[in-house]
Amino acid sequence: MFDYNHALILAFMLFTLGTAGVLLRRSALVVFMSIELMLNAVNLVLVVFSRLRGDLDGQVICFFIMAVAAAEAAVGLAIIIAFFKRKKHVDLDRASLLRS
Amino acid sequence: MTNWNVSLLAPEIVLSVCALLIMLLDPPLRRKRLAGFSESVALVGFLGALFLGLMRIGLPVDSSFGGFLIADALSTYLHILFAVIGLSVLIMSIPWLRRDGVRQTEFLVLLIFAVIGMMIMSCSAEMVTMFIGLELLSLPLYVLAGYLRNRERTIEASLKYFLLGAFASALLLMGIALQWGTYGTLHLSSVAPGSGAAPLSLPLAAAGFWLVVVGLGFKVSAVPFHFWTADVYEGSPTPVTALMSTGTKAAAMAVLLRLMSAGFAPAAIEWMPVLWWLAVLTMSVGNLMALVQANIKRMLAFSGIAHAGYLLLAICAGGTAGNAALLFYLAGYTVMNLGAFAIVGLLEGKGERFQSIYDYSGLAKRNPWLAAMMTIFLLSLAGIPATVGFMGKFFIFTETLKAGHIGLVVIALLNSLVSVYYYLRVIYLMYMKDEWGEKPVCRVPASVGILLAFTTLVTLWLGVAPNRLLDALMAAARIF
Amino acid sequence: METVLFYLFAALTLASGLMVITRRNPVASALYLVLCFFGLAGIYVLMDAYFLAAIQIAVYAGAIMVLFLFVIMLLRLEPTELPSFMNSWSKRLYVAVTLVLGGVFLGLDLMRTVNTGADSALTGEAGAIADRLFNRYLLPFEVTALLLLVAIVGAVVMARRESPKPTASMEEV
Amino acid sequence: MDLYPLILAFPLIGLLINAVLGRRLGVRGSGAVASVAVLLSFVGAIQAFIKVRHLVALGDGEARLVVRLWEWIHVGGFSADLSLLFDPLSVVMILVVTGVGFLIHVYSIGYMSHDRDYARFFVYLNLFMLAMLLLVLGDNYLVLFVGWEGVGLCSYLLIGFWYDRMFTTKMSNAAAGKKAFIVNRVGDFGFLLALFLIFTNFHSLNFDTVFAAAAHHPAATGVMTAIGLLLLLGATGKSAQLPLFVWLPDAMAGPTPVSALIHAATMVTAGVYMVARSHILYALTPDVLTVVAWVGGLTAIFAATIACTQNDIKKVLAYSTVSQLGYMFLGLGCAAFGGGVFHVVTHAFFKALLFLGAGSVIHAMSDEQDIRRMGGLRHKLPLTFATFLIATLAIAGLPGFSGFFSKDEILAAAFSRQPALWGLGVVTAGLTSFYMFRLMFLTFFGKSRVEPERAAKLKESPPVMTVPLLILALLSIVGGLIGLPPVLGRHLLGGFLAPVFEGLHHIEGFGHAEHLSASKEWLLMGISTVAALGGFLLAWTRVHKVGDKEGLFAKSRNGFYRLLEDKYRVDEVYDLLIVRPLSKLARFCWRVVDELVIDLAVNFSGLGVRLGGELMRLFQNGRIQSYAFFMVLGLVMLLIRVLVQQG
Repeated sequence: MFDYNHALILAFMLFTLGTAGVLLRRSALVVFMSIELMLNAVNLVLVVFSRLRGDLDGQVICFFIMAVAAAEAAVGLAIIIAFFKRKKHVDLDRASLLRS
Repeated sequence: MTNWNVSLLAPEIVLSVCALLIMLLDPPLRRKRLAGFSESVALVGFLGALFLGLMRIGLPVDSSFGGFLIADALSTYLHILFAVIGLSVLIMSIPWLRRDGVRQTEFLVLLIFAVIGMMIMSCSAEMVTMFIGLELLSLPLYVLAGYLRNRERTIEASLKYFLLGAFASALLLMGIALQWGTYGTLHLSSVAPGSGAAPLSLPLAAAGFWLVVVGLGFKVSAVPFHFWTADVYEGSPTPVTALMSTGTKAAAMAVLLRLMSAGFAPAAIEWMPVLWWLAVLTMSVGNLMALVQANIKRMLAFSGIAHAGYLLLAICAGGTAGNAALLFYLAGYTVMNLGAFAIVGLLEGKGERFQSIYDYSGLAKRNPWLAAMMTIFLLSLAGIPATVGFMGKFFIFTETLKAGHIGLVVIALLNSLVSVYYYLRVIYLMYMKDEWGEKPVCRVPASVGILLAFTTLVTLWLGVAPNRLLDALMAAARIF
Repeated sequence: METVLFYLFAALTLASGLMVITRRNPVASALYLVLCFFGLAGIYVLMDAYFLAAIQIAVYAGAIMVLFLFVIMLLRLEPTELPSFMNSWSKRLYVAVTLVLGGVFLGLDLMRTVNTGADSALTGEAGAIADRLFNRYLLPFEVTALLLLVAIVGAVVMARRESPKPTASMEEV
Repeated sequence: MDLYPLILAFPLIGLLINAVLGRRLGVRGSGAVASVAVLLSFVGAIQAFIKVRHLVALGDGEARLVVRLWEWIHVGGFSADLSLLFDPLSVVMILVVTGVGFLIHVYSIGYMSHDRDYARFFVYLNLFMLAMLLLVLGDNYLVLFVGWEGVGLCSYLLIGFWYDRMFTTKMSNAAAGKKAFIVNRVGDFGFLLALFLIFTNFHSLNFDTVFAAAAHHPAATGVMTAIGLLLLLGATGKSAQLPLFVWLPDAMAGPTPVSALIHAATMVTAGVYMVARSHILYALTPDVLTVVAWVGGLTAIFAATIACTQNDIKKVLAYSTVSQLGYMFLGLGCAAFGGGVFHVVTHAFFKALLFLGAGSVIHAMSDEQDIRRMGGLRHKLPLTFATFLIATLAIAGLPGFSGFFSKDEILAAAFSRQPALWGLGVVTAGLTSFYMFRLMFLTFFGKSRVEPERAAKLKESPPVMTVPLLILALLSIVGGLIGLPPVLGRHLLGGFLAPVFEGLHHIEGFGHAEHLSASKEWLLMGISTVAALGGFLLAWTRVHKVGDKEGLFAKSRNGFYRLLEDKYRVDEVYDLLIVRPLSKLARFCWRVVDELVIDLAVNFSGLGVRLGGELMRLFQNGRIQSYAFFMVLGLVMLLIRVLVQQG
């Protein structure tokens, strides 16, 4: 049996990778993918704890997170498409029209 | 046996039914030129929700769905508040939809769902439901922010809001996961250090807590999680901005209040210093930034951030009276912001051309009534006596002082001192400057006129006679 | 055996996660993300969360990522330049803060290691999860239904074709 | 019928009528509505006075009427009602406010007759009366604060009334209004903080409760001192004392009746009223009271020196107001609370008269305010001249006039408390006499320096303006009789106010003020008379005698010293010792301190704040990733805190 702690560490590393992607990538799409990565890290945490606690609730919450991720993906990709249609790019560095 | 009392969700159900009705019936009816159908349905929905919320006043605390749903005075109060917000935003948006020739079916549907999301957030007793409510509130707002997707600024606001919102959601979710993992439950009252079983890992539990705070801090736009606010407020259509600045903030603040005052009250010593700094930063940054804004919506955005800081002050104060003060100020903040944004929406003109504060020069000559009402809202935001803004601040500051945070009160007072300057600048422009270029005289639709009259009256009324609401809120704060 | 598999999947997951954020071509990123999801699904299986592993593949890898790929193809996105953190101090700062974040997470995790001795041998089967979903979690489940409805409406609003008249209605969907 | 419970209603109705119908009523109708509203309030005030006087005569200590209008805040243990408290102190104040206010309203009908915006003007004036009455009549600090903010708002609106004009070349009228508001906010900050401290320590804001609690269970000395100082900060803001006086001279940008009503007779005395009202708190902290006295004394002499060098008729009067307010604070600080209030009353009479007279001059001169371009006006404006002269005699403190008695009472109190303060007061008295007669001579005497086209239009103001002048002149003469010094007769005002300040007897060191011996009393009166006459003579010799010569002002700009050097050997010494340093000081104060203080206190703090905003704007760069970065940064800091705490 493997050490669940390592699974937790894996989750945190994935989460950090996702954060790095959000901070560093210029493409809105890749940033969004990085957010998906973060959500998966969350799911992994939940599954590990679900197993540890012997409580299915964690997996149920995972289910909800997936549903939310799907909903976010639908809306988010639509927004990205609309953005692209208007601006012909999805480069976040060039999306700073609104500023002080 | 689990209690499945669905009646506690009556306002949400009514609103959902209305949204479905609009979606199903609007297209065929529109072809038959039955204009105004969806507006009326939405209106009926919000009025119904308001009525149902009002009906619940005074009923004992009840819970349903196995304790996932709680119907206490706090949730009742917020249901009423959200119904009022939805109604006001609806009234504001109809002239805007007509003016800019925007499709309204989906707009109304999304507006209704966003309000349902707020309501769900306010009555959820545990974090999964709360989170789904938050998403139900956020997703429509992402779309509404970019509703005029052909405008560069609007679509940019939408994208920004979406990406940052999704990022904040991910942080919040990690917090929820850690909370659940360490405590094994997500009920707001039991997810708490010191209540019930010890967490599996204290550091992870604490990390989870702070992740949740960050996620909610994003929604209430607490510094340093606030940066999206001004950009998104500026880019979004004004009625949507009004919804974001009042509804989102109130809903997230309510959850924060539940979290801090119920489950986490015993750990106050842990989070108090952080909240202290959060409040100070939020007030100060909000006010300082508002000083240098030339766009009225940005200015109101930063003023909203500063007000979030005052609200955080009330959370620091804690206790029954502190919570009552927070809820009172929430009502006041909502009313004066709705009024101010309604006026901004009226004056910006087709295509939202006139949003600079210099466009308000000479407004007193063009539209004396609008200028007078705007003055009242701004004075209230600045906290001048005889307005709800003053009363709210007064209660919050006294409660904070009573709780022993003298430094916090001094900083808050200095902040409200600074804030007078930028509110005053707009009044000064309205009354003491001549017009800056030709502006059309703005015609006020009757519905918006009623809304403005209502918000003005409430702003003044709660400033002069705050007793009844406060008494009710004291009772409410005692129960939840 | 399980342990070996776990580290295999973990390595796969991490490596493909790293690839996601370092590939120039968004298509490549998306495909690596799918791979990453597979790795995670494998780990779920190792923890007997079968149902979750199944929907991880079906929903995440299957539906969501296909949506991503679809969009990438639709927009015909050209490969973007790599994150240019080597020449911009702000990006370097971002890298630093992320590293600190990762470090802090590790520190928090290792500081007081979760006691993982008592394995519950919990099996996540569809029936059991459904029971939870429709009993205890009924309220969030119902709200999620609304959420998905909103997502459809929202996606339609944002992505629909330009209509000739602004008052055109929804049924072109 | 008792009108006094309705005293607030009249100005409210007046302003509503004018807000809705003002334009249609015409200037006379609109002015009449506003004036009648205030007149009715005045009648109410008289009724209240009669009743309270009756109660005082009964002498059972409870000389007060309370009218509860509205249950304002009742929550938890806290309550604040909108109750009107008619006690001797507030009755005296409302008599002055409504009485002088009524005369100024009437006067305004004439003064504003050529202005398009008369309706707005009268709305503001009535709003001001409402707020001022609220301020004075509130029975707790919160209502007082509401009125306090209200009068500040009106002041701001009225200073900026002619927003399209420039006040000075550098400053528009509207900017002057804004400055007044912002400087006042600094004071309000202190006031509010004091309110919070009072509330947390005494669990109430009601005057009676707070004072009773403070007298019997005072809080820690530090807290009491803080409360006293913070209240004083509030008072210095509203009453234009050091260091917050800078706004008042600029407030002269408003129409002259406003200057008379708000920036001379009533609003600026709110600080005096507030300190007098809080006398118990101050009596408990004698050190703070000493601070009050010194703030007042220094402001008095400081502003008087500046007034000596001003050439704008309203600015002279403005600095004079600051100086006289300093007197009032001096009186309060010397525990002569009654004396301070007495000076409020007499000052309201003669300063309102001076401003209205100045307004009459400005009106006749077609908006010319520079006294260097006046002169010889006594023939053209005989009524204005006569009344202005009376007011000048009163403010200069010549025996028999009202200012003499009130000033004398303050000086006597200062003498018995701290002779140095008395010295400040006497020098100020001399300076006051000097600058007022200087003003007098330059405006009304000598040859006319009026520009020809203005001279052609020069004529006495209409009766609607001169009748108020005459009434105020009468009051300026006899007003002092209500407070005769012990050696001359009965102090009517002191007797009337006695029940208010009764609480002082229970506090150590504040028993019956020991009266000065009759001889000392006479001596002090003599000295202040000599000071007043000295000031007059100085003005006579230096301004009147040589004032007509060409080039006087060019020279005076280099200091009075050179002008006088070859004229009077005696003055040479006087000059070297007093005038020159004073003139330098005045120049210094006016140039450096005034402008520097403005720049520092208003602009600099504004600049600092703006800089902070600009700095933060750098972060608001519109980049999603920079925003996300700050979120992560905040999160990382929170998590590190956890790490440190748990580790």
